[in-house]
Amino acid sequence: MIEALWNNLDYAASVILFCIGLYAVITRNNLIKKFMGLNIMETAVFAFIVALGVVENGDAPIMGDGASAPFINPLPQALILTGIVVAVSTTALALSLVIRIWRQCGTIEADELREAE
Amino acid sequence: MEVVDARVAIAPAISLLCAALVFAAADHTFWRRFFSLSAALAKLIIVMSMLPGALKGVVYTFDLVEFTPGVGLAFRADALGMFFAVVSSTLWLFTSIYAIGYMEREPNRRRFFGFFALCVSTTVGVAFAENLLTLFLFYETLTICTYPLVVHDETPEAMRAGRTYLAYTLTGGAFVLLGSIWTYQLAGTMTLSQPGILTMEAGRTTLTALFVCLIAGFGVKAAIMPLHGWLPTAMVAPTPVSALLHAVAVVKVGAFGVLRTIYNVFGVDLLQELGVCDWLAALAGITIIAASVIAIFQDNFKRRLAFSTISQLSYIVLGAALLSPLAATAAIVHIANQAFAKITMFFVAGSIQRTTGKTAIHEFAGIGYRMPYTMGAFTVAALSFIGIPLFAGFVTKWYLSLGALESDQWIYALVMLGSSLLNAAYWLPIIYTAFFKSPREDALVHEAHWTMLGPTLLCAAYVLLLGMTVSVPGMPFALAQAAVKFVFGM
Amino acid sequence: MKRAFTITLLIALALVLLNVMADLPPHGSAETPPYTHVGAYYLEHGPEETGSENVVTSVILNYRGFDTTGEVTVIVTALMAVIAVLTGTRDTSQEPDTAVTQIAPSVVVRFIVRVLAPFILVFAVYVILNGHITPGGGFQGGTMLGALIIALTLVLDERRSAKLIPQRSVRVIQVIAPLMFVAIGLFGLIAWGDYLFFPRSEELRPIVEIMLVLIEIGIGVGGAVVFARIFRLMAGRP
Amino acid sequence: MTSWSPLLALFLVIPLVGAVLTPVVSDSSGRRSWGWAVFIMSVTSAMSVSLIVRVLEEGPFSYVIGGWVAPYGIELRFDEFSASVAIVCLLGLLAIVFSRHYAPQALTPERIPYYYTLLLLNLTGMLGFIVTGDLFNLYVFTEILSLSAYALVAISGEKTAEMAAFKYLVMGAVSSLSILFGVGLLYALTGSLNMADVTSRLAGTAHAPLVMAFAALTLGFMVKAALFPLHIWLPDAHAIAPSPVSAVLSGLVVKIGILGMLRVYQMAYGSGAIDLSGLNLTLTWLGAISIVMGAFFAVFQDDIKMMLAYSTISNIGYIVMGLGLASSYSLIGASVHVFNHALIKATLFLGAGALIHQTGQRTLTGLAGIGRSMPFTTAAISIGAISIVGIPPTAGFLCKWYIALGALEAGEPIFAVALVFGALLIFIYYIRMVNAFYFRKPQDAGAPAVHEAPLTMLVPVLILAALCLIMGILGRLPLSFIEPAVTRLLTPLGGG
Repeated sequence: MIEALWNNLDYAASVILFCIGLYAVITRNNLIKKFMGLNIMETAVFAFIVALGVVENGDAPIMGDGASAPFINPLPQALILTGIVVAVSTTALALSLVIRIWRQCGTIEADELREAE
Repeated sequence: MEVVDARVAIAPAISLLCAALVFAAADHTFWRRFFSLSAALAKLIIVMSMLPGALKGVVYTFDLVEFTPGVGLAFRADALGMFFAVVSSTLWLFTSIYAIGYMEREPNRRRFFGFFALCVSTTVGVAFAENLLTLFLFYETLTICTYPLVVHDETPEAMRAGRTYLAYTLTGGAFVLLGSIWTYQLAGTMTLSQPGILTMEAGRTTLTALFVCLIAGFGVKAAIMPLHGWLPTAMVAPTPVSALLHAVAVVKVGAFGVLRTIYNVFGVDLLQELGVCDWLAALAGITIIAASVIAIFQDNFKRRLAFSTISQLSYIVLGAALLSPLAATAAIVHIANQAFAKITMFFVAGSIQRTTGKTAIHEFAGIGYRMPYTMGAFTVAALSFIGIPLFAGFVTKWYLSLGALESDQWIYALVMLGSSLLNAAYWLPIIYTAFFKSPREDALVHEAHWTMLGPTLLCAAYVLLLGMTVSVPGMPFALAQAAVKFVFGM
Repeated sequence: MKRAFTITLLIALALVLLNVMADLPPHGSAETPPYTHVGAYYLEHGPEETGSENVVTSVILNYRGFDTTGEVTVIVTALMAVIAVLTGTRDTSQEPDTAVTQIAPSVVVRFIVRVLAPFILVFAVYVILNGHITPGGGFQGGTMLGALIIALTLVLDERRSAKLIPQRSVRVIQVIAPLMFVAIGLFGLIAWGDYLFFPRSEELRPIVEIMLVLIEIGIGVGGAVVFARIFRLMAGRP
Repeated sequence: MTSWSPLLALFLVIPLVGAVLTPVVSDSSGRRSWGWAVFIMSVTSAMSVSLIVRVLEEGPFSYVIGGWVAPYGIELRFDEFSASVAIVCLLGLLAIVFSRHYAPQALTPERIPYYYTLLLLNLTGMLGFIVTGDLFNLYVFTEILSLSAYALVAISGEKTAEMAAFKYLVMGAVSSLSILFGVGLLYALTGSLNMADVTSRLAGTAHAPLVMAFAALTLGFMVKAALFPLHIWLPDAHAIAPSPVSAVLSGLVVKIGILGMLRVYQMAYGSGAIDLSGLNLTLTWLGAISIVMGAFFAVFQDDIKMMLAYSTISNIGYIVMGLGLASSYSLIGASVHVFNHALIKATLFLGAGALIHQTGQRTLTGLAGIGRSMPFTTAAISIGAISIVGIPPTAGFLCKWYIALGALEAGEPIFAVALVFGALLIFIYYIRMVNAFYFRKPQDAGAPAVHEAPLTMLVPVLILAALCLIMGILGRLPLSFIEPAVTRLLTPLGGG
């Protein structure tokens, strides 16, 4: 189990990153820090999916001259291009909500907001 | 002999149509009265037109809508259903006339008469239900339609009574739903056309649990003792509503449901094997005695009527639980006897309240002189409850005692005797105060309005009629015997 | 106490996930299902079927074109959401109090940005146009263009930076990305009977190339305007 | 016309383009954007009708985008379960018609065009989610509908709207992430993203990642469906959103979580590679708790929309319990309840919206005695109330009947009891509502004369109330329609 994990180290790293992000989302009080944690989680999942397509000393999947045989799987990269843009959109909306909350309630600390409610 | 006939579906539909028309008729009173009365007459005619056929054993059926095989809305007028429909449609005619008189100056009568018509359409719907699902449908819609009637006065007290009424009846409805789903799952069908659709292979415990579930569901409306709480509090409603609730619609639907469960869902021989009915009979016996004892101490006239209804209803449940042909005849016939006698008493209560404003019994001193006809009708009904021969009540007591002896449970014959004595204990003092005590104010005769007096006298006459004409072929008694023959497979 | 509870919970989750990761097919080997199944098909038939050497672009625009249509719709949804949340607010405090307007960038920053601007622009356009030959494409070029506009907004004063995004037709340009994608898709439907269809035969290759470049431009320009507008809205300017 | 297969692609593309063009089309007054939104939704509804007719005739069919054969391109698949696009289109159209007078009063004029844009995008996202047969495409459409849903909650600009939207966003984003993680794991195990292809290749893959993939997907969809422990975001979000949005959120967006779970079940049962009995049991228990908990909280709410939001949680409990019991009866009941509950909940929310629009009061005490001045709206709400409890002739009854039957058939009478008595609890708070409308005097007699809601509000509410009754009486139609899909779903398991 350990030697299999050692081989899949990239996946393990993305798991650790995911848990750090989740920790931030749950415990951080400041709204901005909260969805920074969210971004860390998103990056972790994207890293995991991209790592699925990597091949030992593979080359970028561009078929121009000078590219050698084992190419990296293009599909995960295409997926993650979409995933990143989704992450950006969620962050944009979250930021504008935080701006509105700041203008209305004057604070972006989750516990103060809960009392204000 | 099954005959497909639309009249079975038209009977409940008539009052639905009438309810719609009454709601549409808004405030002009003439149209509202016209619609209510014409619908009452039309329904009575339709049901009576089916009576001769039913007496000859013809069963009218009509399938309305089929959700899936075995699950659908369908009507079937067998002997038992026919009996209940005849009783409820005749009484609805009398109650409508009485309600028009009683509700003269009351507010929002439009809502009252609309839901009033809806209630009775659901009662006839229950009477003609072919399967448990249709029965549950009308059982629940009845609860919803009677709620606005109970809270008609919109006083806080009425709202509280409405809330208790809903709490009890809705729990009952939930039990009935659970029971019908379970029956469908065990028996594969829910039809009430067979003398018993369940078999022993489902196992003793499941069957007992199902029996308790269904009886609890219907028992709430049949006001069996532990589940009777809502009935006295619902007395707050205007008198025509209490008459409707306690004589024609709600309580009888509960008792009818108990009869259906025992005769058509389980079947007599399965229940004999299960041995569950002894408990039910014991419970009914206790309810009869306890309710009568409580009634003695009630000073408010309508509350005394309420407790007397609780005890009378348990006659029906007791008759059914004894599982003997004679007791079954008594149970079915008592639906009519109790209905007519109790409704007379409520009409009397309403007339007294409307003309003299008195509700407590101790105020009734010398009322007999001022309202001789009304109190005369009351005396007839009281004697019928006590069980004096030539009155309807005697027929039930007689057959019930015979049934008890037939299934060698003589204790219940004693219960019959005891309840007659108790009935005497709480009816005779009223007659005494009404006729033999001198009236405090002036004694000029001051009868109720004819629209209220008429129905009272008619019902009292009917009580007498039922009592005397037992063996005459055309009377409902023959229907009851036909139903018993079908159920016991004689 | 709450923190300790969450930590134990997360450690448990991590252990479960690590166990799952250990059982996954070995990382980097060429026999894993993703590499032998759909991925291999793309690598093998990609260039000659879709006409673009960059297989990732062929996957994005051709094989899984509908994904990317959904993708550009997500950006546009984000923009619409930001506009809906930030503009037309009821409260009176309308003055944009964000830091952007107060801190004037130092003269060094202003000068360098103005000098670099044209080079960034050229490189961004190059990346957009050559998406199907070299690494890059609509998204990457669009982000660079957006970043350029944001940098210029920071540097230039309000009057001149407003001209960066044409005010009159901004409502059309910001949604050009999904529109262009759908237009090309419908063109494929009308010409060859299938939605988003790119002909595979050799002689029609120039038409395919034009279609790909049009989509790239649409995504690039659309993306840039969306990012710039989101930034300006957050800064409190229309 | 019905067998022209690219219609399935156009079915998604036209509302998408329509949504994106709404701000371009609209002028300052927002009236034109309303007309445009109604036009787009009517066209989409027409297409959905022809698609459903086709699935009725030929059974499930699919369409590959760009002509790439299944696992290599994206395949849109339309089966009986995707017939729920009909309810999405119908309800979307009625919600848009309803907002004609509601939006100008609830929102500032500049936001109206973007309100319609986001509503159309939300509906497009749902249509895409239901129709797509590709896992990653499912994720993309989930994002479109979630993003627009977050913004629609915050659009009213009321004091707590932004905070509720933020909470919804954070939980929604985490759940989308868990869905993406599940999709990634399935891709790692099978190498393909097409659902049918994944199902066929799942057998024999490593057990731990397979269980994790399904767990992640189901967890993600549970949050979207607001099932019991993960429902915290729903009450505030649905209560504070404008009423037509709450109708769409409670009626449709929450159902997306359910349909997602159905897709997961299709893959799990189809491949047979995973034994779901553990998951089923937890889902049934969570469903039962949801029913009781949702109904229990609803009883104590005085704000009418908060009460409706809690009743959504309770009804989702019914559907999930039906799914968890995994017997053919309960699955049929659950999938039909997805359709009927959307109808009923929309009647209630739109009706409540009309009441709030006319009187400005949100609480039951404030709305006392409204039955006299707004008879039609309150009549529609009462019909909705009766059908949500499940009194026989109405739409709600049959589904509860089937789910209870499924519970008994699966040998778990305890759940049938929970279901029946859950319905009882639900009835208590709806009687409180009807009580307040009809049987209480209006609070301040001096209130300005409240007259009936305008036509554009009244007609949708009445249509929906009528549908609640019709679907009850014609109960047979959806049941026999869903039956083949459920038997196909369960056959690998031996008929279920």
